[in-house]
Amino acid sequence: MTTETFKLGYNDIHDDVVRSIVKTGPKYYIALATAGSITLLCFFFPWFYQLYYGIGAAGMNHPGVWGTYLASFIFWIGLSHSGTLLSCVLHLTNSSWRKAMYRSAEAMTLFSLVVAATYVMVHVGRPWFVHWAVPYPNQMELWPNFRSPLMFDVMAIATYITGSTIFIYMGSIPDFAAVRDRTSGWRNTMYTLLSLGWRGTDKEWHRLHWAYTFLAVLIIPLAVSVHSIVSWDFAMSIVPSLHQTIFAPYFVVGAIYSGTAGIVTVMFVLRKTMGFEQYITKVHFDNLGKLLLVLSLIWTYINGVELFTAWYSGTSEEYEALGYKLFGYYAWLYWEMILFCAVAPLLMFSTRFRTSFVPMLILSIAINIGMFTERFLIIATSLSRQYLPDAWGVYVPSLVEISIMVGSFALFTTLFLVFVKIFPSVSMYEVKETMATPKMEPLAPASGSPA
Amino acid sequence: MNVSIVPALKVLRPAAMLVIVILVGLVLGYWANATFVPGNSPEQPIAFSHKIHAGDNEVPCLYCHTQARRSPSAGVPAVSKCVGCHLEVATEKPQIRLLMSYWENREPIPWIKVHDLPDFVQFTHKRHVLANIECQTCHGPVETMDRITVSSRAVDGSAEVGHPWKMGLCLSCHRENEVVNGTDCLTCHK
Amino acid sequence: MTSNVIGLFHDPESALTAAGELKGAGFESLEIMSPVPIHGVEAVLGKKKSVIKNFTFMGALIGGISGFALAAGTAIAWPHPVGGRPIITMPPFLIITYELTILFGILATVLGFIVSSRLPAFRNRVYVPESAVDKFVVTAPCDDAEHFKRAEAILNQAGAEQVRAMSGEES
Amino acid sequence: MPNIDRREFLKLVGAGGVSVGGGFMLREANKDQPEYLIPHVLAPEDFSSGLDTFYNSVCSMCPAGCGISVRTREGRAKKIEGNPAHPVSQGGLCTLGQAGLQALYNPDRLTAPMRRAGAGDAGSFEEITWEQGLKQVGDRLDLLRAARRGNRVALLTQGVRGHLAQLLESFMRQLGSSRLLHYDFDHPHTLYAANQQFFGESRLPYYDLANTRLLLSFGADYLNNWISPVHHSLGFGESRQSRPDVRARFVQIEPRMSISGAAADEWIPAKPGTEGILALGMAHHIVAEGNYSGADRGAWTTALADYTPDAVAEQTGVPATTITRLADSFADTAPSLAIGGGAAGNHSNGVDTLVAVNALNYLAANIGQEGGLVFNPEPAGPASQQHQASYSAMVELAEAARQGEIDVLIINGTNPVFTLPPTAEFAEALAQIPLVVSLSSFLDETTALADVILPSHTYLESWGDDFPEPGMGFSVGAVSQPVVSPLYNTRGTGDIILDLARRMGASSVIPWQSMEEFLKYGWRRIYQRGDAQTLAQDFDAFWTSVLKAGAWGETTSGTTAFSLNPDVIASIGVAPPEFSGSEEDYPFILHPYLSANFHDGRGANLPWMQELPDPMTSVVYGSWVEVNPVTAEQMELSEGDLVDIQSPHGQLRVPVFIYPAIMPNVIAIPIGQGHGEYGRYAKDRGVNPIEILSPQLEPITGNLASSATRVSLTATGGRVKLVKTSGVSRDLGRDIVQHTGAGVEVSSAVDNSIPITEVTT
Amino acid sequence: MSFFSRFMDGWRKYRKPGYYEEFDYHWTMAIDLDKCTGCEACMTACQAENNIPVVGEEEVARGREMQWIRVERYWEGEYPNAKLNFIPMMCQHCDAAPCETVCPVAATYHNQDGLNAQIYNRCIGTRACAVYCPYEVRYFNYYDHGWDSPLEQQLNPDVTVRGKGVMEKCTFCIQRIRQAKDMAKDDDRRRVQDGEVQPACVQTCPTKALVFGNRKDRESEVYQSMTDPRNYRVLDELNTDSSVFYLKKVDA
Repeated sequence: MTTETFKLGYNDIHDDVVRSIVKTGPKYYIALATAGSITLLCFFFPWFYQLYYGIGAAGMNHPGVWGTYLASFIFWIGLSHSGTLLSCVLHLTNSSWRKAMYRSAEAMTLFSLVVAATYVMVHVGRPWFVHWAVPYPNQMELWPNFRSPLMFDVMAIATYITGSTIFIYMGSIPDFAAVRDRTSGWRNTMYTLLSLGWRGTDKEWHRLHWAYTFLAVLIIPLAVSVHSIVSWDFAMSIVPSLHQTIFAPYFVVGAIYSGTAGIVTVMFVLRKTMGFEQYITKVHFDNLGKLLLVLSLIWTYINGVELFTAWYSGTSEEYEALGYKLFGYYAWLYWEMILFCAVAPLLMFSTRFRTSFVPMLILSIAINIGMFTERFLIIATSLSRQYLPDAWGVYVPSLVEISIMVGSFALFTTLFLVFVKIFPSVSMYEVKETMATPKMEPLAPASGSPA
Repeated sequence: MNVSIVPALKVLRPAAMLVIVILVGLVLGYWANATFVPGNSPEQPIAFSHKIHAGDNEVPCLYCHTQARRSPSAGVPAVSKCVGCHLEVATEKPQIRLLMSYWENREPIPWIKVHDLPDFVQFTHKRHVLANIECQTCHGPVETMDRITVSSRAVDGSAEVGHPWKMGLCLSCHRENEVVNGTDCLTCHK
Repeated sequence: MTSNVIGLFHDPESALTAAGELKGAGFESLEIMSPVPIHGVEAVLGKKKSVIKNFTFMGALIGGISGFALAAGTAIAWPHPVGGRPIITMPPFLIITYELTILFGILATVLGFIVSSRLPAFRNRVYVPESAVDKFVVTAPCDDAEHFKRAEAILNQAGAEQVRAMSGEES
Repeated sequence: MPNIDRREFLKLVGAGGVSVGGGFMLREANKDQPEYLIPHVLAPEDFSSGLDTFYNSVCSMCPAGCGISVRTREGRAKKIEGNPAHPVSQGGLCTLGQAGLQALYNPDRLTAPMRRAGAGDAGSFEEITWEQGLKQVGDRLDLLRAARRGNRVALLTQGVRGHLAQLLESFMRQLGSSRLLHYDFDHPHTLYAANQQFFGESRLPYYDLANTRLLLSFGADYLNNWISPVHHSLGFGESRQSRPDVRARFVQIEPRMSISGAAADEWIPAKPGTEGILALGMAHHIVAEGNYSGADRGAWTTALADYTPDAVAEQTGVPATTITRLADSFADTAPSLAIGGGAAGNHSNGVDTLVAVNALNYLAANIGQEGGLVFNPEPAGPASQQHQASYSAMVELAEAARQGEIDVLIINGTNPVFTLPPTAEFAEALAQIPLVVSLSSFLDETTALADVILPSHTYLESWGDDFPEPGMGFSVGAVSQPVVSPLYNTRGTGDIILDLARRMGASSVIPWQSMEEFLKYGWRRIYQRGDAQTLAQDFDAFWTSVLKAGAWGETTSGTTAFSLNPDVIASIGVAPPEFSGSEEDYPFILHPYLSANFHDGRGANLPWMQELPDPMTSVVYGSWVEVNPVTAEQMELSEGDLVDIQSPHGQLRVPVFIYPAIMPNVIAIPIGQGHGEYGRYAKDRGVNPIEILSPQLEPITGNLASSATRVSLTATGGRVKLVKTSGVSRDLGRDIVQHTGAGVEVSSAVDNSIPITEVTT
Repeated sequence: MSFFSRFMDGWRKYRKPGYYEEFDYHWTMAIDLDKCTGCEACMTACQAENNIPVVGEEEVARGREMQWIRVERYWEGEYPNAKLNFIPMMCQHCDAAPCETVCPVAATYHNQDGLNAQIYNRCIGTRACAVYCPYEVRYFNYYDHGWDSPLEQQLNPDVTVRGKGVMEKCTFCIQRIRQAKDMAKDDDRRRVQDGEVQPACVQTCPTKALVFGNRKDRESEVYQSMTDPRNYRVLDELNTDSSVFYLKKVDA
């Protein structure tokens, strides 16, 4: 299904997309205001409170020194893992069904990365010194410790943010140009600059194509490395049930899994709110559904492996950790995760399910809830059952933490809402590519354009 | 119709220039303060002049700051120490009168601390004095100061004003002289 | 300022044929502006070589070297023994190397794109807004009226919907 | 250069200027506020800023009398350590002793003399000057003394020794009052009585743990708070591992495992109060087996006839085989040592029990032996035992007060309102006394009921001395000197007493101006009994040397040969313990024990002690009741369940702690918490088991049989989170605390090859 | 000497595992579990010496107690044969410390004397070291803990008072070690003698169960203890190569 015939011509796309940017209804403003204020109240306010009183505002304690902050960090990194990565893969395999949706997918990547980076600041005890983790010459003649997995994170995520920003921008240059021609005033100025004076000459297309391809080639291994590294934050410790070789693939798969689910959610929302029914269709949901199904199966398998290795090790530590995971204090969360991420997705074996929108939406949300739980459990269960039973304890998130968790979603939404008003959230020229190119019979004069 | 980004740039220029000017200004101001304003140099309760004592009359530092050679802290001389000399010396000067009034009321003189290290730095005068490091290396040309201001002599000998007591200063010196465990963090931070 | 002839076409094929004929007629430095990349442009206007890959490669190479240099150099600058490992610890440093390789590769690619596509445009280049929507535009610089006539003829005959003259600066 | 019009330009210039100023101010704001350097006016000679000064002194946190050495810097006490030169502590020190700093710097200290405000509801006081306070008390004393009615004055103090004790004594003598009482909740009256009875010694012997090879401890928690825990710990360590190829064996016999029980090699639960019977059972076996071959063997045989192992096993619940085994090894190992005390002594048969324990030592010929028990010479300084008040003595005092026979009560340090059961009605008695004077440093329960508070120094601010009881087999003494200048407007107990003595016109007999002076006077006599080379130096040299060393000792020549008074043998026998309350209504026996952190409650106002996990349970900041797992299962109790503990004389509500090593029919509650006053850290925390103790007495000493109360346990359904620091106290086969057989040479150093790098010199 | 050979020398030096140079000290502690009675005197000593804050009941209830050295308790068997074993647990100063590798800012590292250093003012509070430490002896300052006046007068001036957001742990009383070295320097001794420096816990232990000293000094008491047949190291199977040796409890 390389080309998909739309019932409309090139300029209809223009009208739709440009409308989605220029024409702004009250609904949008209400949404933006709500998201923004929730971000302020639930994210920034508690965070400042915590900055003032110390991390103690959160629920971490002696064995459980890591908590939901880090879990959220992984979650958001994970969420970022399908946008750019996916569209790179699909670009190289040049499968065209992605083209309508990949821009917003990449935006999702970008913003979840931003949120994740913010979470680093929320997590550490002294954020005002966090710049020490960045290698820069200073009078103390001190440098970061590059042997630390956390430093890998710093480097990897910095690279990843740069990469995906550039990638999404490169991809949108032609569309900026297109929008530029239809707008005036400050928007025109902005788009003129953003589009760098793009004209769409054969040469420019050619260069863009190659640059884009190389970026894709570079970003795929990057994305894979990023989440492997995040997993090593845990796997390189010697905490029972964290110290496992399976962790890197486990995290990567989990990441793509939750990311893809995230895309489904975003697709649905865009489709409904921006009126992109023609561009985001059953086909996309169907394909995403298949992808999700495969991922969920792999994910389930790896989970099995994890449990098996724990059991097979035969050490008291691993047994305890295993038993605690399955039947301990957090057991209900574990089974909730299994239900949402391993059982529910099996529904997608049926095409009817995959191609119906609302069920897919619900499932995708369920999956991401499950995946968040997974990240939380990885930290909570293993930290509370380590080598010395006398030091065992239980960690329970505090109100501040929960509020910040909620707030981070609002933050993400806010950023996304801003995005859809600046970026053409559907890539026009690539959708055009998927359409039948005009044939050689003379037509009525082209629809006028206010140039 | 033609396309170019230049007009857009023209539109943005005033705003851009404003931003640039402001940023440059902030940096400039901060830098100026750091460079030209000598480090904190408060008005002391008694206008004690190190220039007269250490400079003109060449009183050795350790004569008053006796602690320095056997204790981490150099210590400030007890009032009795000052009085010891000033019962004879320059008794009628107003500042000495002031000193005497403190002495007669048996009140300590509330000197204001000028040279101050962060609490997480454990510096010991003893070792440095015993290693024959000149006081001036860190305290600057005290013998020339009427009122003490924070300053120090950099490794190259040039005097630095402002607040030079940064980790780099200690470190470079420790490196130069190849102090044993000199670059071990625990040497100063405990 | 040079003046150009501009032909708007409804479809890529005719635009390409027009371009081909113009080229045959001795017109230099033709450009085809299109809303989507056209397949087979090379056949008409000749193969283009992209220097971008060289940029990418060099960038990656430099990145790799500087990555390891950063890790190892800073470790030696003030050796802190850590976890009983050597000061220059291979596996972790290679990861740093890997990340910086990619980072520099990406940046270099962008640089390559900027350089080779000669964007951003600081000159007033010839442009037809329709080309961003649904028209395929062929432009060719032509200085005098006589040239223009010939070009116009060729374009119209190739089925141009519209032919105009337009002046723009060299891109 | 792009052309800029004038307004544009001015705007830019303005913005630039403002931001430069902003930057400048930004750094200005970053500069830190100046601190002050306050010099001395006159430099003291023993002071140098930035350098430590150590002062040796004596710990007064418990009656053990350890020597301490206090690190001070810039005139402030920074740390208390054991004084290595002092024979009792030898460098070691317990938690409570080290927390003495927090008694000194406690935020809740009394800072000035106070007087009950107005009509006087407890607790509301107004500040007064020392002159006012001392005058009020002094005048009253003077009056009474003049009127020859000094006996209407009572002085109640914590157990003090040394010259302060002597001072108090002569002070009361001058008053003509016999009512001088030293009261400590945990004073081992029964032990003294038993030794008096068996050995005819009024002093405690020295228990030589360091050299023994087998220790039988009947209920004595010798590592925690029995007599001299730190010294016992030293001995314990010494005899455990510090001697080449000799490792002493420790056996602990008690109903609830104490710290000593945990440290012992064998812990044997015996029914509460039957420890003595058990001892006699062993004695019987020793004699019967012919392991004892003294002249008086016959007398012993007859005396112990009834205590056959089987009969004893019947009564104590300890299997006969265990009894015989212990008896044999006790007789065979030499030197061996049996000690008794703690809960075993706090029963209706306490004295007999401890006599029986002594009998064991006698039969195994441990008396006067190294590694056994060694008699102490007369202490060099005054001791306090003869004034030690038992429970009944306190009740008498209270009674006298209620009869209106007491006009003035001076209380020093001790806190009877907290450490006496309500049945003594001590608080009510205080209300009857016209003038109650407290010399305490803290507003404890008793002080809160006082009329006048003359706050005394903590021991780190005042002069004093101590002669540890028991001695170390030779006489030991130490002077306690002030290590910091007083923080507040307080005075040393001794100085207050001296002042009062002056005011009541006894200055002819008690002429000293200050405690220091009096000490020197007293120590001059000790100096004079010194040997030639001591006397070679003059007294001041001697005095300073004692202060420097922080300890003074004197080797005694020859041990007193011991011969047993025959009719003691005949009188030997331990009656079964009596408990108040019927077994039907009150199925459990309450076992209150001195908490490791708070001793008898005096440590409860120290934040460190509050946050220090209890050694056995790791519970902090509160009380709990220890219940046997099986019992808990039967009653469906789990950790944190609130239960009501009902005794014939009161009720407590306290959370449950499942305690693996306590007898099923015994429940234990630590003493120390449950203060109603005593500062922010102690107030309203936990419960005080003393409140529900029955006034069961040990007839001979009149000592409170504090372990002889029966209680009932009823679940309330309530539940609290027991705050403790331990997670799970079982190592799940993880081999964290590794063991090895008695034959030590099982593992070898080669097994776990230790990386050792030889230093390159 | 050519650049290449110099480079190679440097390379070999910095590729050498563990220390990159040899030093005089390797501070080590030995704990005789057969002597330990669990009296917790060491805990108070540490608290007094190292300005460890009292966090209060609520914080302890939330599992945020601060004890650089803690006494762990492990029950064994059931009544009437129940036994309770104590084991003091503090930073083991592992030579192959997991906590050190993970700190992104090198706030914790291994110093030349075999100490696992924790530099408070460099710490940014990622708390990763606490996760990586299998002994769980690293404690985090969740708040700025205060001292009710005048309790702050007891604070040890030689030890930094840690602020919020900073990790802290046992230092083997580095301030005392420094002091001993200082004294040794005063009378021109190359090395601190055995027994000259004792951490607070060792100094106060009533049963003398704790021994501290320089492992590289063959005569030292600690060397004798650590080569005792009973010696073992907790969680040795993790190859943390810790510097705290325990002597097995003897069953008799």
